[in-house]
Amino acid sequence: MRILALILQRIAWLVPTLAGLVAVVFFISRVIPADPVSKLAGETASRAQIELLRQKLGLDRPLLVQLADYYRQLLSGDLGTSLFTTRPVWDDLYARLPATIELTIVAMIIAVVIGIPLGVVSALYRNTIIDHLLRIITVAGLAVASFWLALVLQLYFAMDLGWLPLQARITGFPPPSITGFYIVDTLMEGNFTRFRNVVAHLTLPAFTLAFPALATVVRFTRAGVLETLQKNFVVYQRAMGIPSGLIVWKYVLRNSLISTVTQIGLLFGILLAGAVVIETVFQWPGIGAYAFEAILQSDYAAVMGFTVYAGAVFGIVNLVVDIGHAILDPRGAGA
Amino acid sequence: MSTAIDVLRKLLRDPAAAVGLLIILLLVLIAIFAPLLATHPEAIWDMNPRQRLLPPSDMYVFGTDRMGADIYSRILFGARITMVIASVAVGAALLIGVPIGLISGWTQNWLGEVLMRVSDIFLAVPQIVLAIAISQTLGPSIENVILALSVTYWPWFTRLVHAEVRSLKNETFIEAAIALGVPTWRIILLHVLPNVASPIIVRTSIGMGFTILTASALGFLGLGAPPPAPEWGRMIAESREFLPQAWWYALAPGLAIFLVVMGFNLLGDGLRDVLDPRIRRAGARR
Amino acid sequence: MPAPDDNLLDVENLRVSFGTERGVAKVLDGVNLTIRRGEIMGLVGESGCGKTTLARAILGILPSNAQHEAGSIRFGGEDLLKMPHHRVDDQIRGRRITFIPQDPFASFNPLFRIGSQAREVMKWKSPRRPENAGRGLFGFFSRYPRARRKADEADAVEMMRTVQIPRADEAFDKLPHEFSGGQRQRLMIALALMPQPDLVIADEPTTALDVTIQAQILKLLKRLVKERGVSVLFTTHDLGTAYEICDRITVMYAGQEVEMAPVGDFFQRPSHPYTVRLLESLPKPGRELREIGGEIPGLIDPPAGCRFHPRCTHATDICRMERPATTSVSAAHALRCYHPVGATVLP
Amino acid sequence: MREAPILKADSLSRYFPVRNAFGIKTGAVRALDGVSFEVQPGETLGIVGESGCGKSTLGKALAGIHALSGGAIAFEGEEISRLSVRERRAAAPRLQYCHQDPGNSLDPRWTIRRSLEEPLVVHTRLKAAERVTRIRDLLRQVGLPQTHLDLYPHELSGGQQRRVGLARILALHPRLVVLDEPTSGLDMSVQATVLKLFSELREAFALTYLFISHDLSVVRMMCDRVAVMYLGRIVEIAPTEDLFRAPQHPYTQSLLAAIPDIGGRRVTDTFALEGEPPDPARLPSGCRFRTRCPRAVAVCAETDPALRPLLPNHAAACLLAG
Repeated sequence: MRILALILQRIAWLVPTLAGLVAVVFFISRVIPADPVSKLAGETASRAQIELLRQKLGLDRPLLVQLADYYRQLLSGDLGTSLFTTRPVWDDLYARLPATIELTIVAMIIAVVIGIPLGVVSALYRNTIIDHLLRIITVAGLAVASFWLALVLQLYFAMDLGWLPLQARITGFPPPSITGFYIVDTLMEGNFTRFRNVVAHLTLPAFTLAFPALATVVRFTRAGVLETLQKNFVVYQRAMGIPSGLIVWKYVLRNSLISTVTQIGLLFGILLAGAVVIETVFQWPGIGAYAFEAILQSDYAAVMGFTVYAGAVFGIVNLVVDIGHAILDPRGAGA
Repeated sequence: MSTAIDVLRKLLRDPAAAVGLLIILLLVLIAIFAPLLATHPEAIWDMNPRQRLLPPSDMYVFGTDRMGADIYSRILFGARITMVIASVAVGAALLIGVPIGLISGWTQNWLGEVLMRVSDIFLAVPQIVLAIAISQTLGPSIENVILALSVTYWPWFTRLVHAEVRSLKNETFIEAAIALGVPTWRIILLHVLPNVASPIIVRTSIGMGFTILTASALGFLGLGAPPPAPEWGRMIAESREFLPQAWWYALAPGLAIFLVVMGFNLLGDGLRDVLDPRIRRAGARR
Repeated sequence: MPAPDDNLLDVENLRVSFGTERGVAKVLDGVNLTIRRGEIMGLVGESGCGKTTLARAILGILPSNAQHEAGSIRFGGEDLLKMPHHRVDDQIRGRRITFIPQDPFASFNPLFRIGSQAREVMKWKSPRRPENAGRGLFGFFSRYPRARRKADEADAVEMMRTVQIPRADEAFDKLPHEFSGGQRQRLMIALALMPQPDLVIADEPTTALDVTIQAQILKLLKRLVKERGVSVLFTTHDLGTAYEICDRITVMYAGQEVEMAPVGDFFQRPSHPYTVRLLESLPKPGRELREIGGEIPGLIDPPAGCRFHPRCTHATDICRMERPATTSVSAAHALRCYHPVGATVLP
Repeated sequence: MREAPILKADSLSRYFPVRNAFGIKTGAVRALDGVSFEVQPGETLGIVGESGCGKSTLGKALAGIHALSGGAIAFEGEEISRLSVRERRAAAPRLQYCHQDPGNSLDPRWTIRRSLEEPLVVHTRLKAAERVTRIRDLLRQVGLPQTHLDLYPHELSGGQQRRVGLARILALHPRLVVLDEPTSGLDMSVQATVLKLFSELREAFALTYLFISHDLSVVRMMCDRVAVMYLGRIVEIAPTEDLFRAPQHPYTQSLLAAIPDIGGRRVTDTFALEGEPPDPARLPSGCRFRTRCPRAVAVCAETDPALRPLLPNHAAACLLAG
């Protein structure tokens, strides 16, 4: 009941937020540039060609009408046609979605599975060597440019040592498309050679992508655990002689995770942002690389489609986070 | 009350924060005196095909790039671009974000609600996605990068200030000022603003680092300053086709970004420890 | 092994200090305290007097910046400070010495149901638990045999009925915030009594409650511990509460115990100047309020000798140099003062 | 002959809506529900009750920190509850509100001098030199040395901060001061000091106090009249001596019976009140106290008793009293 109300509330906010997002990008792109059409048409286009294109794109009409048109288009599930691939943007995004999701989820798992225990350890051993070491690592994780880290790792592990493949998702033919996630598909197919190949290809991009998120998880978990350790219920359980390992890893951790979980939305933002550049570096055929291509080609519809799509994904992730939060914290939002 | 000197003294006691401060000071000095410090100041714009892709040497400390320019000198000049982009973008974000946050945090009516919803729209996608969309439609230039970054960063300040003001409003001393009949503008400007200054300062420092990272990513994607400009992100992008042979090409700009961002993050962390009002207020009560 | 005398707990010359940013705070300065079997000992003092630190020292849960400098805490004849940690963890804390916290609102973990928090206590501390049961890795993977769990749970429900929790059998499935403050403190009392301890340490258990609820809780606690013959160390800053529930009272000031007397004697013949002034500062109709004057000293650089001397009208040079030894006003009434008020001191 | 009251509260109420998970209003918590009383110039009126009874909401509503849902407040004959924020400010100098710990009412980033000057800058046309003279006088009256003027709050002890906070409230020479739980959380010896200071200031500044507290022994010591609140209502109001000698409402009787009486019979032996206050969002029908009342009869569930005079100056809201 409470969770249902929460979902409805979030969805009710998601729609106007997305509409606002579209409007923002729309106006910035149509109002600020001197003449988007001549840019689109290219430098060699004649005046008549430009006018023709303008009419064809409907750009000669009032801005609000254009915006309303765009909304109508979006509502019917049409993100426009990519100028570059000449296919509907939606189809392009849909085809590339599994690659990005696979990469992002693996990165997220790495960040959470390694980050949370490290954060707890860092808090428990506050101001010791371990804590200082982890602090250096997390500060570095948040300071390093992910595309540069990607290049350095490629240079060392792929080019120099030759341990891992340089780029792409797989060598040779992809597995039969069942879910679109290669890890799952190769396992379902039972082809372990191909599975190992897929995992090897995933390793570098996933770790690169996970690194800043990992740093964030460690920091939030550390802060959360430190705060929870001060709480009276910890004093109480200690006073009642409950084993301290249990107090920390069962009771304290759950309380600190509540604040960490609310940050997972933020993490996802970090990952999605990272995906744009990291997919480019690793030639990963996901939507991040697609967005980059679109930028290079001045593919307006594709960039716009990617933005709307990113907003929607981000909104859904935050919805999932809220539900997770509601499950972890049974008291409800008001308490 | 901690004066600026007091804060500085406490910062220097924390080795990590001191390192951060030192890095930032160096960066500022480098940005100002780039022409004097560069070994080949003239060579950053010109093409010298004969000196293309030379490894580091006494002459070219960090090697040369595909145009034959001295990477070391380009890094120094790149510091200028980085500093200008980050400080103007964050400064503009401050000017937009803080007043909106103050108003929306204080007034709990429809105006505050609308302002928060607008800032939510900007937070609905990761900053870089929106910045990509904006700078792509505007075309690559330093001005457009600054515009894209400030337009996408101000909501972070708004959200921070909004939350701080909301909690400050429940503080006894603010309630007391209301009960005392102090005019609202006086309360906001003289009581609220100084008391939210600390988190704003911390956020500014961390925001500088974050903005530099985003700006360099835009540069890497080809959306930053146009080609001859020695923008660090773009330098890394250029290096890709010459890897692994010209390994030095990407090394220096990457390290430069890393050091500068780390400087701001360390300083921000240190400032948080020194300025955090919660710690201070708890201390004041004893 | 049983104690030779009827003292269950014997704290002797306990010195504890805390390392802080500004220096070392001498929080307990040679404190003595005895608790007999079956009695309620009140530990009275103002904030910062060290009563909570003393309570936590007995429980062995001082914060990491605390340092034991001297003294002993003998419980049932054995010094807890010298006992191996695992034995204190397993057999003493939460088992023979249990705890009722000050703030029932914050002392339950808000995310876990009452049942799982109660089960945790019983799994480790119920009297049915064999002494040599292991604790597994970090306390995880430790067996809780089904038969024992069922029996423990039945006991727990029974105990919740005893403390008058409405619909006790449903309480297990509820979250802490579904109970009022008074009910939560009843639950805390139930949890503290379930392991069948010898000593309960109640740290200001009624301070956070309203007067009518406080009266109910004090009544309940007193009845239950007297029925079961459990000893209680009851810390409070409120003399009225101490009068209600305690058999004997020890007064602390700035980390030193200053006077100890049976409750009747304590209120009729207070002898330490601090105790006297404290009683005079209680609002009472028809009497002018008398302040003590001055402020409680800091513990980083406390006054030498008797720490009350800067505020004491009777203070002389000796008070400023050396802390008085324990003397007796009567057989049961002990005092640490060179200049007791209105009483002749027995040697 | 009674003077005109300095403060007249007429059926004050403040409701908080209760919403379900979908944000739909399902009821209301009546934090204040038709509270009326008068305060005579120069007297101290005590408001007592347990947590959740609405006494704090009442104090903040009088101070203009919280808005009212209904009712009227007349201060010195002037209606102030419906004034705009700006107009309300004109009354502020004469009606002041004192937080639980007035020391916390100081901006941590302002010097004592600046904090004390603020009310004078806002409400008076005094020149800088005159303001300084006034501030120095104030400091003397609350017993603090002049050297403290340029310190920050955290450089003072808790007791000194409290005195500065009081000086700030008194800077405008108010006529009525609302004291909200001024002794809550204090140690006994500190409490004695604080109460003494309040008494001295009352004489020195000819103040009228509205003294909100949960501590009946303190109220007995400080107040001329006492109003007892339960779940948003005043259930009994009477001169202090009458109330403590012959309480009429069963709730007041229980409240008095719960106070430990050192040297007397032990409350743990005598106390009879069972149960806890009901959920304020789901009040019982009729009398709000009937679910706990030892004397409740059938009619108590039907009729909601109004506050009615039983003796001269003594009123209680109980059908069975008198």
